[in-house]
Amino acid sequence: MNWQDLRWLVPELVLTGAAVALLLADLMTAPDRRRQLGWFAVAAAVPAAAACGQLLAELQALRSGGVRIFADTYTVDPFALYVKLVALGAVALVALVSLDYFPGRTPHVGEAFALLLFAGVGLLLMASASDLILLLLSIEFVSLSSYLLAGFLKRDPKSNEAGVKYFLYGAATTGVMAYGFSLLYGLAGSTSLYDVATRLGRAGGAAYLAVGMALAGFGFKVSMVPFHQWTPDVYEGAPTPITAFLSVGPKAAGFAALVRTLSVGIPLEQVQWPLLLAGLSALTMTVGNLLALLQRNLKRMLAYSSIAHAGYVLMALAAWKSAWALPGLLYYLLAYLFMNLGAFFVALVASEATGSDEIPDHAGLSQRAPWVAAAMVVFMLSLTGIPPTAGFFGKFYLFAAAVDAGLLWLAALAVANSVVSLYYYVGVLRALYLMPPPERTPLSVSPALRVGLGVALVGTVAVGLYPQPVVGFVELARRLLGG
Amino acid sequence: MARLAWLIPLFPLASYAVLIFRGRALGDRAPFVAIGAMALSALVAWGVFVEQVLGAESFVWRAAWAVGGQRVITVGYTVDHLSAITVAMITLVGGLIFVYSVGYMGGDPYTPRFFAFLSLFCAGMLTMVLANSFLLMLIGWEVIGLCSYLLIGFYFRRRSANMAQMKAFLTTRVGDTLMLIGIMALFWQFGTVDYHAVFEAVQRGAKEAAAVVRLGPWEVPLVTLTALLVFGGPIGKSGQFPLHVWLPDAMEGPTPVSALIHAATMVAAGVYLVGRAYPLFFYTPHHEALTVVAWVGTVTALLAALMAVAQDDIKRILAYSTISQLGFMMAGLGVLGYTAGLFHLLTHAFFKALLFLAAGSVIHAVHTNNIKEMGGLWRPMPVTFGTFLAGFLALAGVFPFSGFWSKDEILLEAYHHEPAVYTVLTAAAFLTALYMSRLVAYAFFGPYRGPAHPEPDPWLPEDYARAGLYRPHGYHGSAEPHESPPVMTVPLVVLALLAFGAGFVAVPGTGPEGGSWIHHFLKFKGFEAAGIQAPSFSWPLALRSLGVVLAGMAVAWVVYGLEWVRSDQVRAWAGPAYGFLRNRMYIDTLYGWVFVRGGLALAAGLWWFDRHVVDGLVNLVGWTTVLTSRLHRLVDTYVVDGLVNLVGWATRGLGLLLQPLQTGRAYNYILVAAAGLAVLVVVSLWRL
Amino acid sequence: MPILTITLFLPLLGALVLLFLPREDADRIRRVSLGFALATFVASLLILPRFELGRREMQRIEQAAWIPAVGIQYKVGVDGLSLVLVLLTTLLTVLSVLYSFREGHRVKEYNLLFLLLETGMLGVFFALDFFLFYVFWELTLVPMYFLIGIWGGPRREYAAIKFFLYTLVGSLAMLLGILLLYFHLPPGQRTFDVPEIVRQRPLSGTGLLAQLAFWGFFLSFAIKVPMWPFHTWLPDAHVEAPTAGSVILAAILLKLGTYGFVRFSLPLFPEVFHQHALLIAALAVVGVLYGALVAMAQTDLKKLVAYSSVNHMGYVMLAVAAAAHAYGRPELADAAATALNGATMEMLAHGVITGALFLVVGVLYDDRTHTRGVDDFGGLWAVLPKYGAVSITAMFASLGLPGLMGFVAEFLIFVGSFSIIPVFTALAALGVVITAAFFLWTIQRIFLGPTNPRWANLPDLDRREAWVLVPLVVLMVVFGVYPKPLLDVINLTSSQLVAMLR
Amino acid sequence: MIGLAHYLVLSSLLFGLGLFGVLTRRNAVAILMGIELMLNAANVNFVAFTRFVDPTFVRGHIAALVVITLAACEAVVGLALVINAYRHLETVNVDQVDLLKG
Amino acid sequence: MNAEALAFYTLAAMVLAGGGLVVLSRNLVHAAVSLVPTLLGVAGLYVLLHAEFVTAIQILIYVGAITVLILFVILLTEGATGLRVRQRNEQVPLAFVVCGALVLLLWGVLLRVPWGPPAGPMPAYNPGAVGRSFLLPYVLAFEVISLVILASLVGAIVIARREE
Repeated sequence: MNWQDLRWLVPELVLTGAAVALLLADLMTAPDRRRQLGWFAVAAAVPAAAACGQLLAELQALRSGGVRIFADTYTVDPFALYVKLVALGAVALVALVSLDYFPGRTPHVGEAFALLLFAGVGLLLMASASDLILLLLSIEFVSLSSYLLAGFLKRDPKSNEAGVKYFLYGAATTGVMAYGFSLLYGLAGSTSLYDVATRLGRAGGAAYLAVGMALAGFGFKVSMVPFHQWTPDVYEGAPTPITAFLSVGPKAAGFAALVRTLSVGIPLEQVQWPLLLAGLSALTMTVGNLLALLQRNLKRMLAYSSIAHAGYVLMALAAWKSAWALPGLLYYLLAYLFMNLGAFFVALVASEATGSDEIPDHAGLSQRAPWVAAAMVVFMLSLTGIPPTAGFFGKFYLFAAAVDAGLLWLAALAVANSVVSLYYYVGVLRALYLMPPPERTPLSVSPALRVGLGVALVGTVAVGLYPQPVVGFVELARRLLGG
Repeated sequence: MARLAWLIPLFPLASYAVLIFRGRALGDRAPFVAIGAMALSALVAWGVFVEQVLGAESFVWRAAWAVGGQRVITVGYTVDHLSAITVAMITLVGGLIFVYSVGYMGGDPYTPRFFAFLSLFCAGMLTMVLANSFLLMLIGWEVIGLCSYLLIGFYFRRRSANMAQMKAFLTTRVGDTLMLIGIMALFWQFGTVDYHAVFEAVQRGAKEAAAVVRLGPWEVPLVTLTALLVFGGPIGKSGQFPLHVWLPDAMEGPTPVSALIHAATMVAAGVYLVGRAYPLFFYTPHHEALTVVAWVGTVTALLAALMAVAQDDIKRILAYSTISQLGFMMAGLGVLGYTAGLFHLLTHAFFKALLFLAAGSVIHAVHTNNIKEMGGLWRPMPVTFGTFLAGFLALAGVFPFSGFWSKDEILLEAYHHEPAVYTVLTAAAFLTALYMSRLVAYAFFGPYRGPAHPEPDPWLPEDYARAGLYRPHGYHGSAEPHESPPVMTVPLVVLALLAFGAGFVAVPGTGPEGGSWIHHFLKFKGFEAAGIQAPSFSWPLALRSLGVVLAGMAVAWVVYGLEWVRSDQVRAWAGPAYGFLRNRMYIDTLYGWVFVRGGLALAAGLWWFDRHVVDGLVNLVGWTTVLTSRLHRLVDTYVVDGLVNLVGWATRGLGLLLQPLQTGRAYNYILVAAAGLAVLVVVSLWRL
Repeated sequence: MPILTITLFLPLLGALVLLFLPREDADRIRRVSLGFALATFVASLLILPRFELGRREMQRIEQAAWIPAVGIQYKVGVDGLSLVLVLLTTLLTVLSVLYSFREGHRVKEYNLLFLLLETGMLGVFFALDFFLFYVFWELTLVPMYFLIGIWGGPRREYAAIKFFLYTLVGSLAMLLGILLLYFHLPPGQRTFDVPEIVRQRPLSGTGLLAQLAFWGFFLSFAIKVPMWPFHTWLPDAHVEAPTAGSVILAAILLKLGTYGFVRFSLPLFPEVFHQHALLIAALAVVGVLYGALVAMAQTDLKKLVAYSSVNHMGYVMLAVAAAAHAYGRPELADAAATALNGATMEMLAHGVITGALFLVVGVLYDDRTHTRGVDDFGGLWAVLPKYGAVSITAMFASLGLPGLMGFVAEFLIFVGSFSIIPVFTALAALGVVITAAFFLWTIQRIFLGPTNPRWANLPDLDRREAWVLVPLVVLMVVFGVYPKPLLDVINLTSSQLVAMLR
Repeated sequence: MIGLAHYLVLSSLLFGLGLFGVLTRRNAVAILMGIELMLNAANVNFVAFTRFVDPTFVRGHIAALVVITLAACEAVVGLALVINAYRHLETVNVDQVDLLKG
Repeated sequence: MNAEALAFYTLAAMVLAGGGLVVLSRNLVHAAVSLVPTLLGVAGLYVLLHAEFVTAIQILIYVGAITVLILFVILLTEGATGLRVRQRNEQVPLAFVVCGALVLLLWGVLLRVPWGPPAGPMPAYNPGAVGRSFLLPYVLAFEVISLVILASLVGAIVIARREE
């Protein structure tokens, strides 16, 4: 191996270094000043992102669709870099809003941020891993850190429960996925996706079985029906910033891994996975929406809505033969990053104010914090898919892909689901605007949180109003190596 | 002069605008604005008329009003003999009635509004007469309808008035709609609604075989159908059977209104239109459209006359007689008596207006409409009596009053072209003489049976009380009948003269080659082409009809004047027939049930349908599902009903089916996942 | 000078300005928003001198790249149809804002939403790019939701969400339709440019996909119009919405539907439309009669006016259906054009008249009687002569009295449609009687008869209300007496469409 | 002669057993044990496949080693969470911790 | 019935029996203890498959570390794991059906695959092979593993530490 390859790993290395450094710094920082460590975490994401940009530039310069390093186990291509950027965005924003969250709730602030960064590293690896072993490893890396983060508030029983459940469910699905991978390995005689693609001959039904079992793992990560049920419980129980992180980071990386595995590793003539995923997508979006409709708890509602959105994103894989599919998916990941993080941030503000996550308890927030409420309007509309927001253009993209691929029924179903979703998203706005506030004292929002909200808001609107740059990017990023 | 014809409707319109916006400021001076405007337009109108008499060419002016693709729809005005003589009549009668109204309405707080509406009416009427196309005609037509609506309900606090005005507008609207459809049909066939274009097209069309429309069993020539649809308008406006019901009730309005609108002009608009659109009717195969017109008119003439016999309200009697006379006109036009019909229109305008105004003067004096409460009025109010008498004789058609000539023309035509019509009309003429004599006998002869102290109307509004008036029966405190002020009587006299003399234009020899002037002036060009000769005046026929009239008077005189036979005996003897007539042959009652009640019922039914079926489909679905019970429990702050229930309840229901899976126990979840996986694989293998 | 873009975004700018005004300073906020509304109106008037009466196609096109990667651009323009509707929009917004000076509750948000709404509506009329169009189309929903939901009547929340859901269903269906069109353009030249798509007309013929796309559009527009039986959101929305909201809703938002039919459904799917024209005409006729009859059964003034809208929009749809039925029959071209002119005229007339009617109701309800029960009144004409005059004029205009705007529209629709689908038209014409019936009855119950002592001393129209109402009345009369100038503009588009339909 | 099939049958049985344990146990730790069995089953596959399909570069072994390590980490993390939960909830029975559901 | 077969079957029996106990035993301590034979059996199978290095790690980590850890925790959480406590949940039948189905599925599919014969005798085993491939293609994996361990340990310590 040549050390040159390491330069493709700069983002991962930066983040890892930051994490380790954080741990060390934590030891040397007085408990009351540990809040500063958060800034460190936020800061770490920036050079990492910069590095991603740099690598992208290099790829452009090389006119190459990407590079495979470490004997094809690791692939760095625009696709991966795009997802890494999204993941880093998630890490940074979440770290930002966590600044004022963890201090005061736990003494182990440093560890919290370190774990966040480790999870981030895991995400970066997932985006690039092109080898079953590495995939398993990186997914597990993310999962383990997430379990810990979900259960990080030791004194909060909900957090504990969330941690345990998340762990049990995750571990079980990991077991299934590992078994599935072993089968793939056996059928192909290799763990590298590129080899799997070429050698998955004569597999027949076994291939379906293997893919199915593997899907259990990915499905768990992106909370796809029927591997979704942990989502609401964990989202509700986990510390809100962590929930926000789980709803975008692992999801984005999970989709990246799924896309890479299927598109690179599983040739269509072996397994009709688009068909398979069309069904799953339909199921996922419907179940998610129907259950979201019943929720009164904001975090829980958002959990189900995130399931629904997983369903929309899966449309892209179902409509794989359309040129719009992958760009749509990638665009949606970014849009979802902004709008969903934003929604969770508002939830954070609201629960700080009212000490509850029940939607009716947020009545009249528009009177107490007009800007926050206004932001929530944007996020909710975006999640519903009303222009001119990022969410709308994302949906537009995905619907277009579905129509293009001739999946009118799926598109129609998605439409129906969007209408249903309007119902509960607007339900939130209804509480914020149409209902009288119990008290009129203006809310104070911590500056960090303000910045976080601001970024999410600007992102949602800007990406929605002028998608051209992003569209250009995703058009570039859809050239994923070997896909 | 004809180029100025557009001014004729404009003056009243201007006065309308002034009165509407500055009326209250003008106060008592308001009427004079209106009268002045009328005077001006009368000036122009008569100028135009005289010009036509002196043989000026007819004149048409058009301007684009609307466009559709390449087509242009125009508005404009036509000046020819017909329109000229009609506007002359309208402005004259109108002006007189305006003057009369000053006295009649004196002190009414809403006088400005009254004159405003009257002016608007005249504007509309004149527009309608001068119009060059069905479109503009329709506009004027509807405007006068509106004014009639507003003026019938002028005493807008009185429920009966409100009912009457609505009845009037809606009933006529039915006819108007038919006419509108007719106009659509015209546009469809000829791509225009301009009179001349249409008529030429019809004339041309008459030569080829007419296109036919299937209506159930019958095949109707398209042009006939169109003509009849258009005729729907006149049926409504001119109170022809079966749409005559509104006119008697319209008497709720102030008497001048009844005189101008519901006797002299508006109701005649229908007749005028038939005259104006004569080619459309004439050029139908075998003039069949005209035959229909004739019979509608005839039937109306008879029925109305019959009903008039059994009424006691002086204005109602006159109203029915108006209907009946309009029937005469229609019949006249229908039996190819183009000139006759229109001529009767003119004379009738004079004497009927006269009768109404005189009646108004009577009412003004005795504060009641009921002829049974009058009597012996010839002594206290000689002028009124004299003028009324003139009107009566004219209407009854006694030589040499104008009515005699015009009615005789009609009968003459009928006798030649449609004998059956002739017989019926003769009967109607007999009845006319009968009920008018009855009216005169009751009102002017015998002892005065009036109430000593008339009760103020229950609807009496506070501000009328403040004005110290009990309108419409202007109560001046004294119970004794007395003559009306000159401002009212002078117009009466003038009209009386007209009612007497207007007929002489029909005297043979007044026109070229032995014909009468009117025949020369108002003739339908189509007749010569079709070789139809207008029959010339014949004495035997005239005498016969005169005889009939006198007979009618005699009978009336026997019963009501000399009372050899007491009227209540007659009533007892007539029995059900009397009740039948008195109750307007129950036609109004029938309509009341079928259309009013029926319509409202239908409306209510549909409203229920809308709320419960169209909107509530979902709820129905909801109710029929077992879920509903649980749903009601779980309906949280988000639930809204209606369509949203469709989304809400149905989906919510499905959600509820799924929710139990969300137990909160990890191993349940994993089981679901495992099972799901199994199913997933099986399904996908299935597809292999 | 990009006058269209300026007109389009002035209100938005206004909204942004309001955003930074202190919410306490209500008067300032009101004045500012009125200022922007007026400015927008003026701007829209400035389009007129630049509008060439000669040209039938789109004019004053202003465009800019937006998302070239997928063939989306910012492109706006006007033709006869959109021009008049734009003017209607800007005018009515001014009046609504002016009327809303009375609104004291959360003034800032209120005016902000109104201006936002105006941009949305203008955008729909201006947009020449399907994507842009869709964006604005959806943009109109949100402010309306809040306007109804926050400032509405007792059941506002129900009405608001109902309105939102109904319309969203439709618009998403339309989105799929748009995508279908887009993907049936040849791969090289895929674009959302409306004139281009109309020119190429993918999905011509009556294939399955064409059908699907057509019905997608249809659903969206039919719900907006609203056509029977998609109308049930309308009464609720109208009744609950604040007065100005009802005005905008009735006067403009409903027109979005008919506008869509004329602008898109006709030229894009002539064959399919032709195929279903009679069905749609039938629905329209049902709407006409049904709306009128149900209106007669109403005791709530707002509901009554709302159902009269169903009735009037029925006439519009009748004309459109007629035009569609005339597809492929050149001899009917002029009739079709007449019908379309009538349809457009009716859109305007209904906008002006029904706008006025809702204002009239509001004037009575909001500040005076706080009841809308038709039977709670009586004899008001004696108490409120000016008000009575205005209301009665509006009602007569609405029942199609000649000399007022409504008649012109109905006359053209009737004569035009009758030449194409006589039976339906004749049936629809009967609606005129019913309309007359319920309006007269209403007039009688409110203004005539004995004065109800409760209202013995209500104040007559004040200056502001007069300023709001008089312009509308003037319009009714002016264009009722001499519609030609308006029709000359409208006729451009109609002739253009008809030419396409040959 | 023992072939690949034998190993596959065995591993699948082991997998099934493990899953059964996961599904039927109340106790979190017991569930964890089930998971360990599943992972072992996977490992058996990996190693067996190495022997029969991919003897030269022994990727399967690497995989097995990775899985074993991950198993260890899972055990550590999981048990930590369980212990902590036990401290605050006085139970490790999954069906007794259900604040979060619905 | 050669030695290999004999060894295989015994080991298989051991594995399955142990596994059965792990899953079914009412007493968690027993269950945990019976992990040992299972894991050892698996280790034995590795031997049969010429994966000595894996065997070593298996014994070290699994038998050595994990099992002990599990036992330790079981004892710690005595209160919940005592014999008096019901250990089996209510979904046994369903679980049985599902697991059975999956196993049958696995058989039905896997046994249909035409697996080739064993690719010749395994080359003389040298731990170097593993080491090399760990260094060459899987160096990244190797590094990541260490990170994973680090993260889990740190987190686990934080979580498991008793707060005072």
